[in-house]
Amino acid sequence: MNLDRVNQIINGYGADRAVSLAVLQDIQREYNYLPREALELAAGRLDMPLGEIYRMATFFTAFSLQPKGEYVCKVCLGTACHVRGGARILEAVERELDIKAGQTTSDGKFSLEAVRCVGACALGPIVMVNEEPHAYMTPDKASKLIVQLAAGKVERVEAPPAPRSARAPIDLSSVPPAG
Amino acid sequence: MATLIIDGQEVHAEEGQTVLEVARANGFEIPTLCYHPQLEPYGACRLCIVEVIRRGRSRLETSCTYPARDGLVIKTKSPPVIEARAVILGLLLSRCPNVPVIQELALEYGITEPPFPVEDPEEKCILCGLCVRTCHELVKADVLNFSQRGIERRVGPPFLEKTRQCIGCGACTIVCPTGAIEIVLEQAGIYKEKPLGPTAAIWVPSLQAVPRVPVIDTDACIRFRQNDRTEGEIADACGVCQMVCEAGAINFDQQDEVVEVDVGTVIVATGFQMWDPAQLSQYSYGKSPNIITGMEFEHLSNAGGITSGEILLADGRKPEQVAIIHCVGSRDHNAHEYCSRICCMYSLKQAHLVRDKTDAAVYEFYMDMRAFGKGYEEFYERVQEEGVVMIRGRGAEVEVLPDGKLRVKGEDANLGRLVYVDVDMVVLSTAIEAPHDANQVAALFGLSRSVDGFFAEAHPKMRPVETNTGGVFLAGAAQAPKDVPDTVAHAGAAASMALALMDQGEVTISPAVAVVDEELCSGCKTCISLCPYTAISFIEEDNVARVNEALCKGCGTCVAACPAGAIEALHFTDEQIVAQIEGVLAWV
Amino acid sequence: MAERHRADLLISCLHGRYPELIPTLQEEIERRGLTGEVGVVEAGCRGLCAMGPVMLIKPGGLFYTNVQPADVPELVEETLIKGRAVERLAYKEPVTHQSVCYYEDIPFYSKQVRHVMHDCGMIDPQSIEEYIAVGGYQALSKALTTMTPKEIIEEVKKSGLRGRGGAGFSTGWKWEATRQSAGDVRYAIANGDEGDPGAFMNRSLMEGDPHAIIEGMVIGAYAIGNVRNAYIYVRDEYPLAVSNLNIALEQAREYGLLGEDILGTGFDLDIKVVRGAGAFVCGESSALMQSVEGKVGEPRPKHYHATERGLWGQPTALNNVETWANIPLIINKGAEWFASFGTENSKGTKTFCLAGQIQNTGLIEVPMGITLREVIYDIGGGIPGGRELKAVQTGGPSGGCIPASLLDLPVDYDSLVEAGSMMGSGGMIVMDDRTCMVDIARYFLEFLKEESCGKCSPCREGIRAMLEILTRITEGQGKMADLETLETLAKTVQTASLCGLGKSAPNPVISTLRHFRDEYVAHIEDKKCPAGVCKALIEYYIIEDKCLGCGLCRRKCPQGAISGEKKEVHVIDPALCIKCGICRDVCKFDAVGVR
Amino acid sequence: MPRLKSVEELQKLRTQLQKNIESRTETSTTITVGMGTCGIAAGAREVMQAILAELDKRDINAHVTTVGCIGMCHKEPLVDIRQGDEPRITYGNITPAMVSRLIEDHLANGQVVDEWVVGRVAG
Repeated sequence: MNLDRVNQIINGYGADRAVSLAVLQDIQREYNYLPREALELAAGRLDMPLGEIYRMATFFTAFSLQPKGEYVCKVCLGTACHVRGGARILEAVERELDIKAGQTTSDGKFSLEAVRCVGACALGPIVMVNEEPHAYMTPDKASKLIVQLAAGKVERVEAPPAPRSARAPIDLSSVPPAG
Repeated sequence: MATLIIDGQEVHAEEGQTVLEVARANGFEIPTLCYHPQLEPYGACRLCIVEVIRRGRSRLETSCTYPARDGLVIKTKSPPVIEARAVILGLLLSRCPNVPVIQELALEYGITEPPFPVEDPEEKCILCGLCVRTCHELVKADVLNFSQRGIERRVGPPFLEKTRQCIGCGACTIVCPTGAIEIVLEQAGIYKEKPLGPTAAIWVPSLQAVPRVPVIDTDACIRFRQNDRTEGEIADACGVCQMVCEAGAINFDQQDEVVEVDVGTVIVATGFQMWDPAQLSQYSYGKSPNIITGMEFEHLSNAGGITSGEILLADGRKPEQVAIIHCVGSRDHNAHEYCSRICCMYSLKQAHLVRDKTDAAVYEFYMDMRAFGKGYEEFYERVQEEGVVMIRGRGAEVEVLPDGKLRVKGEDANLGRLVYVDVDMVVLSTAIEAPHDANQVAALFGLSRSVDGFFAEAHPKMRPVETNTGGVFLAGAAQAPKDVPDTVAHAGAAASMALALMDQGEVTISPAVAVVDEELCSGCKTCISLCPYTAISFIEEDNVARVNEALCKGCGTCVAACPAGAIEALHFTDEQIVAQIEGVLAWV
Repeated sequence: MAERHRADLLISCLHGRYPELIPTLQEEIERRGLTGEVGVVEAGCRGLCAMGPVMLIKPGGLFYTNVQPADVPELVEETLIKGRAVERLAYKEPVTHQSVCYYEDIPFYSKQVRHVMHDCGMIDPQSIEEYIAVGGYQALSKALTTMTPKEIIEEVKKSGLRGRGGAGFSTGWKWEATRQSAGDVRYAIANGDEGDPGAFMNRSLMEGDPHAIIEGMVIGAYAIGNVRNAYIYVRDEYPLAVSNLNIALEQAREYGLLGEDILGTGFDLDIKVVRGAGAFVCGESSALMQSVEGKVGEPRPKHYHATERGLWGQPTALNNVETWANIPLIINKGAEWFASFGTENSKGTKTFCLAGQIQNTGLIEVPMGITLREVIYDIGGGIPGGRELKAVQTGGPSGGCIPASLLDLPVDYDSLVEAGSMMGSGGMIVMDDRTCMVDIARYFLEFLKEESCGKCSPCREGIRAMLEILTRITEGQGKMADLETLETLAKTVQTASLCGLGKSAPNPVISTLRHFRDEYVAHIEDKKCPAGVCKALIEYYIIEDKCLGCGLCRRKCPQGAISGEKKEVHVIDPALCIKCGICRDVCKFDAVGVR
Repeated sequence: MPRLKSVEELQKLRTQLQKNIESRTETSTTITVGMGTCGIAAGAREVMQAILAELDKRDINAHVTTVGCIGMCHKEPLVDIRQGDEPRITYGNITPAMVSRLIEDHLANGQVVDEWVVGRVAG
């Protein structure tokens, strides 16, 4: 495993344990998980006990010690999504992928995560696939999305656009604009 | 100094004390699980909560972390406190239903059954963090740590795997309140080589010594081992002994040092060492933890020892048969030919102790019973009356049987037959021998050693405490194996000889000493290396050898050896001897 | 550098969707020769998240919702060239379905008082020039040159500003306490670790107006004294907030508004962004500070306030990002102006996130003391589908549920606490009659079970025990005695836990037990879930006279539990049904019921 | 990028920058240019650009908006100026060359250019 990037990341911050969290975040971003060798290297460079690094790596949910699948599906279970049926979406995706939240499919294609609020409550229930939001989910739509992803094509599943019936523009010249 | 009221009683607190410390110092009982006086307060188990009333507001706070501020009113047993503790104990009992400490505490608060569903009845860890904090704060090994969070929180080494970072100090197992940590030794640990050896890095080598001084084994001490790991830098690890020693007697910086003292006389009392029975493989020493030496038996039966004086087998059972083998390494052409003199009597004493403390049968394999001291013969008879089986004949071999029993074989010389007995424990009455560094001591003081390796006295009958070096005396087993009364007598004699010498204020020496004729001396230094009394030194500026008359015994070695014929023995010059001869022959 | 536009298009609420929208717009503008006349600005949050992307056209104030790339040619032609509104893109009043063309006429906005969020959505957050142009850093120059630190603290105290992060501690007093703590080194921290599910006010603020936070922090650092370094702690889940803040900090440094000798006054301060990594507990002050120090975010006993011993043991002023963003307003417009909004003990305005079963999901800013009714019906547009409001959950997992009967409750710190909830950072989840309150309590405890750091036993074990009981109740296995056990457990977890997370963890249980005990009883005694949520207690069935036998549900059922001939009434086999609810979702005739 | 060394420099910078976002700030002056097909055909686009340039040159704070056909197609390009509560003044047949005087007289000096006025509408 090539750990040059880890060294570069640490060099960018300076070898101080106060930056450990940022270093781990960047490693996670770089490799999509925290390789054990990278953690061991970081512990040495930052002069931290390996146990402390391991503790951080397992404490924060942003980190994973296992490689993630090609598609990381995050089903939002924030409060807003929950009251709109987020749990049912998760169940549907679990059923479709035949894995539980927190697992990766055996072919390495999908990782499923249940997350708490991605901050886009208005679009709930929401499923994020590799940082791309899929809004207004229903269990049926979620299943479809997975099938599409597995087949390699992604169609946006979106809210119906505003009705296009009222096409007649209003002439504003009769109504002078305010402000 | 702060004044606060605990359960209606006014108490005083020092600066920096916590409520818990003040309460405990004043005899108030507060339960804790995650607190340890040598560690930073952590506030995790929450059992030590008390009601704190400050500025009229009452709250529940953990006493282990709450500073003892002036004017606080503390209630350690008010209903909200009791209720909260009971709920917490109920929760902890549900986590760890089979941990005695939790069971007992819960029972105190009236909880007998886990009130909530139990996930894993074998769970023992309550996540108090004592082990983690000990490993970090005291040991500085930083091996144990938490991982995960919430209910998934765990304690363990990195990646929850075996790690070479663990120094196996075992501090975590000691602080763990619930017995959740076990140390598995994969290789023989420091103390696994010998049974009944020390169990900690600080131990008392001679249990009955006065004063009873402990030593730190730097090979085992966490602090010294961490020093090694940090390549000689002082690791600020552990140091608990220093913190708890009220006398302030522990100093880690202490180094071995050479002390120079000017003295008039020297008494050499370097004692003996026990002979290692592993040198004779037929005794199987080291192959079973229940084959022990007489010295180890002493540690075992001592009230201050690891079993508090109980005589137990390695697995904690009481022995049912014990064999004691005399003359292990003594009177033996393969080891020491001499008689160690003390073994017969200590073996009898140990036989007596076994009979006294257990119901075990005792078999003594002896060659001759040398009960020569005052009252010794009577003791021998008494031990025989106590039912100890005496087998005359050397115990020849000890065999470890597959079931752990020990088979002792030997010849009963009285019956003229080979015999064996199966026992649980074998005590080897090992020889005593001169210390391993006796030759260095001998060279230092110009002492001779007898064939057995002990220091030679000036005359076996007439001068038993003196040596051939003036002002140097022998005391105790340094001279030859001795039991306690003989040692005391010998040492008394040495002391009085030394005192007598010093009391005179001056030393009478024989007039027959060697002198160097400096005109003739060529400075070859031959005499210097030959002088057994280090009485000749070389004077650089004059390039000649010179004799210290106070040290010279007039032995004449140098006179005979001097190639230049520059040394003469005073009053024994060739001319004088020739004159004497001529005078004698004048009769003829 | 001046570039006068006759019109600016302010686009917000993209949420990562339609990344091609802005390039398409720019292309079209160029094609029509409007470059230089018309500006396109990707601005911060405008609040109406559900209708995003939204576009505000200045001057004039035309407001379009749900703008998609396909709408661009028409929009440019009609509005930018011919000056006419495209009505189909206008905001639709949820109840009357009337189109509202102008931003200021939309009830969602007209009832709001946008102070902190005023520039959010009006300026490009990545441009310090725009911030300065709208009056940014005026408060800073006023504070640094005309006010003493003491005067600033007095002004903040007088304004009555209380912490916007939850507990509502007086900001002025906090600063004063920090200033009075002995220390050559002090710190200031902005808490942007918005962990409450269903809350995104801080994200919007950090993304949309990062300079306001920075300006507030510089003023605060000056007032507190001996602050050389300050930190903004941001959730790593908000990458745009992190990058906008970093851009803003870099720009402020370049302009000399940060760093050494700020504006030539000799005052030095640097601010760094520290990213969190997904731990709700890091919103707790002592855990947050541990995390800034590069350790695992685990709370410590707080017998010394952070103002005394905070970051690295030094006096530290830790405020929510929204609190900091209020400071420039107070300095610019004065404490009296600020205090003229709000109630006796809760001054100023507060941002909230309206989410859940509500028409206008989004971010709002209202004066303290506004009633829940105004928020939900006037601003939020009421409950979709004309359903009935059941409760409003405020304060995130640490808060509680306020029942519909308390709809006229004024929203301020003290009234919310009295009603068994709390202000929190400003999440407001609206729940209708299809929300099961036992399930909501269970939901929050499940969240907290995962988020508890696990250090102290009452929180770690107590939450698990409460969750087990609640799960049992939702599965129909509850006993009436469980309610008492829940109350006892809740009380101990509340009083005996180490940090704020544990101390407030039982709030969802306590408040639902207090206001919705009948629902618990229904689950336990009648084995019924009145809201039709708890799977073990419900059953899906086909309403015979509505079913036309289209067969859609039969095809969609993942279990094959639905059978029926074409054009005949279908039947659900309860033995096979896993209650996923797909049949009910897909049925176009509302023929699937729950009982 | 300029490093601000004093409060005065900040104020100066702000004044400069305010123009960039003029369309977003409140103002009492609105200039409306008729941009129906007729208007554009008659040269309204050029008139509007001239207005923008002139406002910029004179540093005048005013909004410029467009509307569709105002209805007097023969008088295009039409320019409408409204200041606060003053009556709305409509000028007709404006060419880019006329813009400079229009702005100077009407906005800078407050003098309505009577000979170009085609209509006045109160408030």
